[in-house]
Amino acid sequence: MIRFLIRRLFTMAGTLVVVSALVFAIINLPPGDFLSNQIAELRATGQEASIAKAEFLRKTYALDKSLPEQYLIWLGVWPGPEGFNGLLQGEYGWSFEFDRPVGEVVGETLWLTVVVNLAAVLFIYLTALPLGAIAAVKANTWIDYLAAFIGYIGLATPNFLLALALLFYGNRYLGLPIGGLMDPEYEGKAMGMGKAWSVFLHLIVPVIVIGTSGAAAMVRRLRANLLDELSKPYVITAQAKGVPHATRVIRYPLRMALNPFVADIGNLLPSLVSGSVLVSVVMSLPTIGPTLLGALRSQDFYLSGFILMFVSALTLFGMLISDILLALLDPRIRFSSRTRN
Amino acid sequence: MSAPAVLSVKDLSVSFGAGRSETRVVHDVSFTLRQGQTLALVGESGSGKTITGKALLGILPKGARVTMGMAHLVAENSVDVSGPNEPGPECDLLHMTRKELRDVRGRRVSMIFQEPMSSLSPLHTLGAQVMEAVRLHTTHRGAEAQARCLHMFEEVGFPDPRRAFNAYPFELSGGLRQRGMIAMAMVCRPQIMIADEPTTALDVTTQAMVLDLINRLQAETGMAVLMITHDLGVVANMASSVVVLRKGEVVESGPARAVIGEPRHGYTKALVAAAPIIPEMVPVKGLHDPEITPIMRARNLSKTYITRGSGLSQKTMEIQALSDVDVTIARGETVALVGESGSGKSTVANLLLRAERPDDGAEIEFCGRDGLKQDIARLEGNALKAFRRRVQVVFQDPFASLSPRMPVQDILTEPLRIHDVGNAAEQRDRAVELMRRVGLSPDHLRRYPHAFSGGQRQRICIARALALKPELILCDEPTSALDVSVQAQVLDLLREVKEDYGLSYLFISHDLAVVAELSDRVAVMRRGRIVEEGPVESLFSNPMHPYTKALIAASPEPDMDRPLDLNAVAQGAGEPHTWPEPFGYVSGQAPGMVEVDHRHFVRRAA
Amino acid sequence: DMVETPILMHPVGEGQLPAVADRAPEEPLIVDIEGKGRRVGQHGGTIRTIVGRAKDIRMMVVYGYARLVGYDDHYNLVPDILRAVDEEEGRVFTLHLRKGHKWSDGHPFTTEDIRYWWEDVANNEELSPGGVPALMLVNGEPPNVTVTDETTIRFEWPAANPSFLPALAQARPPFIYRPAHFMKKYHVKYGDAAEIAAMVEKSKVRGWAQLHNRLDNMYDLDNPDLPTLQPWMNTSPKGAQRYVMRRNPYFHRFDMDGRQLPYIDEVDMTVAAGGLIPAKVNVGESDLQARGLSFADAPVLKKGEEGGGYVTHLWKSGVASEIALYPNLTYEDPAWREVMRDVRFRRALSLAVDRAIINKSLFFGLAKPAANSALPESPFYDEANAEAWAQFDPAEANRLLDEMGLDQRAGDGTRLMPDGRPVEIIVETAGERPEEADALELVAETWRDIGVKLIYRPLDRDILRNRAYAGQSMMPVWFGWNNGVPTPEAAPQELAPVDQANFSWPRWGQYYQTSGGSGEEPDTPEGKRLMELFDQWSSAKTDQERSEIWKEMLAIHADQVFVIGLVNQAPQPVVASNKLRNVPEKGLYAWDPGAHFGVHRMDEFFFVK
Amino acid sequence: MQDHDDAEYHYVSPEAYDAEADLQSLDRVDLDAPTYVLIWRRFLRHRLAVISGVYLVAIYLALPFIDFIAPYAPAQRDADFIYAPPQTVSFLTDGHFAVTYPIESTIDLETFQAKFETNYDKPEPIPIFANCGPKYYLFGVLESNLRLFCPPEGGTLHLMGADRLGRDIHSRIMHGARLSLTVGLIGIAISFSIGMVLGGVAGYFGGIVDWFVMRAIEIVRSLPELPLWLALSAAIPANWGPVSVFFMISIILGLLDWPGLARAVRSKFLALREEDYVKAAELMGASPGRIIGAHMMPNFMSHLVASATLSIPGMILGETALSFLGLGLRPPAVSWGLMLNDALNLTAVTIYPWITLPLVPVIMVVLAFNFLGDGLRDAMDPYS
Ligand SMILES: Nc1ncnc2c1ncn2[C@@H]1O[C@H](COP(=O)(O)OP(=O)(O)OP(=O)(O)O)[C@@H](O)[C@H]1O
Ligand SMILES: Nc1ncnc2c1ncn2[C@@H]1O[C@H](COP(=O)(O)OP(=O)(O)OP(=O)(O)O)[C@@H](O)[C@H]1O
Ligand SMILES: [Mg+2]
Ligand SMILES: [Mg+2]
Repeated sequence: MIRFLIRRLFTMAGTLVVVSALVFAIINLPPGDFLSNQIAELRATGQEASIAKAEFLRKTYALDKSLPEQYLIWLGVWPGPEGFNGLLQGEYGWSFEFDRPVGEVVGETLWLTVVVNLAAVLFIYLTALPLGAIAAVKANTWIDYLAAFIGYIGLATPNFLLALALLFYGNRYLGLPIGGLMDPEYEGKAMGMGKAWSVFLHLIVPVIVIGTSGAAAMVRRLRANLLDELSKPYVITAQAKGVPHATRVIRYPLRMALNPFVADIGNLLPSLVSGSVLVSVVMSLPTIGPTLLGALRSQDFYLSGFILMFVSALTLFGMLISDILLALLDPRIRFSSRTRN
Repeated sequence: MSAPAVLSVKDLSVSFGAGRSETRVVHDVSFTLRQGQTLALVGESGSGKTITGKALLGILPKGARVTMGMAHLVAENSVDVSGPNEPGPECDLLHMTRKELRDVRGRRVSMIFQEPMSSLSPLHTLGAQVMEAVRLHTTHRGAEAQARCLHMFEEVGFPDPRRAFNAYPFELSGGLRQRGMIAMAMVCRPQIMIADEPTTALDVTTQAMVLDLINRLQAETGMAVLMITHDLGVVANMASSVVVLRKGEVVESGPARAVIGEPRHGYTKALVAAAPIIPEMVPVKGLHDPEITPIMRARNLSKTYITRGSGLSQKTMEIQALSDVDVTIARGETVALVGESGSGKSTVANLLLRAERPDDGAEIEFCGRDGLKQDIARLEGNALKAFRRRVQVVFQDPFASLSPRMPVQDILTEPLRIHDVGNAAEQRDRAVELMRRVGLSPDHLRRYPHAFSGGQRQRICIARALALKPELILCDEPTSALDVSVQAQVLDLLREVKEDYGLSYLFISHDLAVVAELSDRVAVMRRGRIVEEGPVESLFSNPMHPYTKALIAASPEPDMDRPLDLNAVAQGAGEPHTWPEPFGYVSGQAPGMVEVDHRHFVRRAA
Repeated sequence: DMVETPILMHPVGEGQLPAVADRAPEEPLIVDIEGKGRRVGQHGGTIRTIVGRAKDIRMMVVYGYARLVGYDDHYNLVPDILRAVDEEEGRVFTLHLRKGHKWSDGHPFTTEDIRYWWEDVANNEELSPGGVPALMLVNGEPPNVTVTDETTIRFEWPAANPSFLPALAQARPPFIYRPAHFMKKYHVKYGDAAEIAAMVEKSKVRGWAQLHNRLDNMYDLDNPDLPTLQPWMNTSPKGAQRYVMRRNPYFHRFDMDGRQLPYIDEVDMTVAAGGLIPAKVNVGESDLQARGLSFADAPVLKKGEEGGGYVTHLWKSGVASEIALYPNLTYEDPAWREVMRDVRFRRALSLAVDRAIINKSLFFGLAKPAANSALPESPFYDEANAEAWAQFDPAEANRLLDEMGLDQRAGDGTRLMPDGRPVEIIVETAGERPEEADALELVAETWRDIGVKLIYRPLDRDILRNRAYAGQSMMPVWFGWNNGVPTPEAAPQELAPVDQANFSWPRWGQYYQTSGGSGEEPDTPEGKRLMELFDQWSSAKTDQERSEIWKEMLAIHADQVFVIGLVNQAPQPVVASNKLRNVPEKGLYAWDPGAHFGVHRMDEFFFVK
Repeated sequence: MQDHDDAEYHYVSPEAYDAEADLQSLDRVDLDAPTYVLIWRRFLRHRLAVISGVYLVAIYLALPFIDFIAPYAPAQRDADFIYAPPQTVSFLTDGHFAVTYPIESTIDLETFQAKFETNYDKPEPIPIFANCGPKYYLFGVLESNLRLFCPPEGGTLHLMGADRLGRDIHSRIMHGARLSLTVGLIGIAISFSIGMVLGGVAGYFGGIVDWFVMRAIEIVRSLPELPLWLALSAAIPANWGPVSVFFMISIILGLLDWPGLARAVRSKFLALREEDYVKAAELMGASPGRIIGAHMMPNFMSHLVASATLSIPGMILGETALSFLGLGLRPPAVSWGLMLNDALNLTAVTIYPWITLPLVPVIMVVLAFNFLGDGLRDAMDPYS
């Protein structure tokens, strides 16, 4: 177990290094950088007075160095103008756009991101499980087709259009709030009933929007997996034992068919984080998504770099977690040893 | 003499589909199950045995339905203290509501299946699965229920019931799993148990023990057993009456002694005739010394597999699949390797085929018709290809060995194309010839493997192996997936083509009876070692090693007068260190091979 | 006799705040509200408004529009924070502060605050590594700054600096004053070294200069502790979704009844995605909104009026052209540059635009089809300029192009350049406005008929700009001149090749901005003439002279079609709560001059009960 | 009849048994046909899949003739009919096959909405097989302006209304199908090629190759796509036409989409490798190429086909998300994603809901591909 973890962590670290280089390369692909752009913008709008500040930051953050040098400084394996202070030293850098340390900018959005995505995961599981099970048990009946139809409407409607329509009509007919994650007056307040309720109301539409496509896909996969499982001999054994129909489906094959999803939890989270960027932007959710898009657009290099590295690490970590989870949940994997040449 | 009837089935018919596409798979089947007795349902694969059993429990697969008949189950005469207040009433199994059926299933009629691995849920412990039956049908809960399970486990012969209770199915060997299934079926003391080929997937030795267990339990509880099987040997050992099915219809039925002893219908006769038996006296075949004209000679074959656990247990483990095995096959000879599952038979074949590499120190020499000796470990490129042409293989499972997307013609010409033999027309002619040779109509060349029955497919596999006119064919359990009747035909075929083509065989099997018919020499394997080896006559007339004896004793024979000798089985089938002197392995060290008769070797202390 | 603001009565009573008379400057700015045709209002209330990103809370500084000098509603420059300005020969400026004027924290606002900025910020190499702002330099020379007393300071340049006062009145002004008493704590020259070091450590910045720079963003309004002179001050820390702007109790404007402005106690700025703003406005979540709304939203806004409790006004956009194409005279490809510089080409392109259809399709005919030119509100408005080369006349366009020598055509009817390449124009856009794409689609259609192919390409704003600076942009599309209502004292920098951000001639502008360091010198007669005129304007002494210069420049532009404007005076929806008063029904929605709501004096808006 | 109540009764069926005939008879004669026939038969059983298949085939066959089928050209617009609502059509009225009723447009400056009045008193016959509208080139050569049906003389025929520039939505949906239904396939082709090759190699050879492929998969999967898109928008040369840009984007979409498939192929190959028939081929001396191509791939087809059909919706919709980032198609090209992007404002959603009509074909096609995929998978599975 320990050895397995250590080995996996080592490969993960290696992968992360490669990813970091790629991330750095990609965010530096578009010409220019935040500060030169800002200087240009200031110049364009005749704001000479503020240019001085930008010039100042450029030097401080080594943006005048060559790209490879910047990369190494960012990683923290090369001394910058102020010595070694990169990711490895726990220095996430400075967000020029927000004029605050990256850690501070991201910190607030992180937990909200987690809340939104956990809620979406919950939604996906809560809707996909019964729907998928019904679709499989009633395979190729109108119920199955109806489930497919509803799911595919969710899948085939662009998220942001769905978001806009749901927000507007949700507000008009159900009084749901538009945008944001809580009523403004709760901001910065401690969590209480009122705030929790407000957050809940605000979450409804985003979660549906982010979740539908995931849920639809999961319904299809669950259905397929379950169909496979339903014809397995052990289900017939249970039947021969006199186990009632519903129990039979739920206790045995459903649990089996669930394995892939359990394995997916780790994968789902990061993919939701990156997949929900556009939705978050459209719906004005204070999550990491809009911050990332904004940072990429304005080439706020430290900020986007950190978020991207974070998401990548999350994905890799998710894969690790899903391996472990799967092993914990499936006794066959937990105890058996597979043979390899 | 005749015990009271428990279940009488009358004119049971089952169909798949409806309307124009309706196919009847069970046709007017009638039989009576009697208390404390076993009725055997025999017949080749696909004859409708399983469907009949499932129909009785109302667990037919999708699309199947009972079109006619009744199954009259008599009322229970006593009731379990923990069960429902009233004994189950008299009823017709084929005409019940779902709810009533659920009450019957598992409590009054239970069923066990052929595949113990896949018939148990892999995610639940054995205990949980058995407990479920207890909870469903009795008032026992908690500790009480558990005690009942543990008691059952003990009864079915788990050495450590508590461990079994907490074990997951994959942690148990096949025999233990099947015991678990039996425990599950028996835990509610049913009136009837339907056993659908309960031992087909098991080793002969394990099979013997499981059959014995069923017999014992039946004697204790007086329950009636419907035993579904295609093995007349099993029938002879278990059943008091027999129903022979063919294509869904009863061709012969009656008391076991009558049906098996003096079969009257052509099909039953063929079945009985086909059942392999270990001959009392094997006729002496010409004795040759394999060392003079060997075609394949292997020395010191060892194979260690390094396994790495997946998931969390990343411990590496070494599995010694083979240790110091010597095999020599003479030209024109059939050498048989016997032994239970996992004893290393396939590994030997893989090494000889160079599908895998042996551990260092092994030598494998191939000596072809051209007289050239080749170290097969060194073969590369064209030489290797030439070697592949001369040595062919036939696998156990005829369904898995043929690519489902290739018509038979392509399958048969594929080796020719690989080796660039002849032009397209010649290849087609060769395919026609091969089809004829294995007894199939060349008209079927355009067909796909699905269309063929198991026996026919195995013939195609043999034809494919013959396509390149090889010198040596390795047959890895070529008949163990087939019905007995078909098995006999395939064995005949193998014998014939051997003569025609001057072949040599390495024949792998776990069934001594099969081996006895075909081979010249036999090597018995156990735990990666050959424990006894010798000419077939000598070995069968005078088996020395306890393990060999166990194998012979465990082979059920279609003869009502030769019941299984369970003592011999128990003695030989245990771990090597439990073998009596001088055969036992002392502190893991195996004794050497000793020649006890002419070319008859036994592993024992000198 | 001043009236105490109700909301402040409590703190005043408690002694936390001086009474209104003590808070006001000795000579407050008294506004004749009724004289402007408005109603005198009452105190109280919160205006809710929505911004697209947290950064946009700076709009409060724009809307508040308290400047040293600012434009009034007729676009005249008048003193505002300053009591008066004396200007001599256009080069000596004496600024007179209001005696007793205080920062929002109650500390006096004096000439020390201006001096601190000039000597310790602008001239501090660490805080301003790029040197003093260009605005403060005339021919490279900084001014001579003399502090006479607490309320008088003099800037004296060797030559005229006509941009100085207009710059101070901009929507985004160059704050030439800083709250010295507050900032000195963070300045090495004044502050305690150990304390500064501790603060640097705490806020994770890299040195005192960065800390100082971070804290004194007068424009960004992101530091709630930083004292301000604006009508409302930010009270929320960075990173929130809602920002509460509270009234500045020391604000210097009063109505004639002695009520301190602003009437409105609080402005609530909520951050929401741009796409949601119409929806939120529609359900009544905003009391005053123009930002984030476009004409395409007008029907929805109208429809929601009743439920949302607001009215929708349509103002006019104050830019010289709502959508304008900029043929790049300094494009990197020499052959193309030749073509672009040919006035016949630009005229032909302009003639081949069907402005009426564009107006009808995009703005329901509510805008004006016109060239890029001064709006009727400007003293320089000239109908001839607005209509120059702005009729739809494909025949004439074809004739001009043929005459130019672009008379060869490819198989699909596209004209060919002399070197055989097709006349294919790549129009780059920041892609931030859907109308742009629609308009270009319509333009592409009519251009195709004269054999010119238009390819439309959205880019990120920054990338577009970088490409333009490098001479790689062929014909970007943007707004017309920002300043659609030029006045004599406004600098005509958008009309002359002095700025690389002007897509007509980025490389000429670069040349000017880098004093010849990079870019190219203007080498067409018109370019040179515009340059000359700009220089003349810079040294002009009277408005008369400046007006003449402006007129000539505008005429040159109209004739030369440097910028192909499509329509102007586009309708801009402005939503105001039913209860909000003094919001003009018609108005110009302009950035500079105008500061959006700024010139309309948001501090005079009020709620009726 | 048998008397089974008698335990000693020995019943023998009167029917005879012939071992020779038994050997020759086929087991399941219903399966005795070439694969394609079997697949076809099984496919036909899946009713919804058949309907979907017919629908898709019809659409694809219609693509080359869109110019002929659609009553308007995609860019054809009429400023008088901005935001015109869907028009009414009646059939077999007044002696004509189909008539429509003219609409009058006014602009309401109170509400800023376009207002339309339908004049039901003046039915206008819809010309069938008539010449109208701009000329088009059928197959790029045949110049024509013959159309299946046309707007009435001097009138309009907006079956699904008109958009904000007065273009016919119905015709644009039809023209949009051309790009939406074709270019995305490039991406699928690419992702499939890469996925199959890499997954196949990893699965077949295992070991170090497998290790590297798995790491590559991990890296690609953990690399967020967003920055890549933004970088690309800057990197694609400016003078590329919209279709080439879209083409490029599809390629990149494909370049990023392969890991899922590669993993599937790999695991499937790991399993297939152990199949006896593969082992048999190996022991016959077949080369790896032959084994993969002739023995493994055919048995993997059902999975491939199913995944392919399932990725199509993603490709159609992927473009929409990219358009949102300013990266997708742009005018004058027409695609469903582009049209949906136009619908992304409150005005469209609440006041002119017909702007969102392009959703309908997207959903239909996605559903059709899904059902087709289901049907194909079932049909191609040899064991079903
Ligand atoms: N799910 C099914 N769908 C269609 N046909 C089926 C199905 N299950 C069984 N059959 C058919 O019903 C017939 C009887 O099958 P059954 O399983 O009872 O045979 P069996 O005698 O048990 O054979 P085996 O010895 O192979 O288990 C066979 O012809 C088989 O093809
Ligand atoms: N690839 C492998 N990796 C690890 N262990 C293996 C491998 N192949 C076989 N073994 C182990 O080697 C031993 C011998 O296996 P082998 O397949 O030769 O047995 P067998 O006698 O052919 O059994 P069966 O009758 O079940 O086919 C078994 O314990 C098996 O688990
Ligand atoms: Mg069976
Ligand atoms: Mg084996």
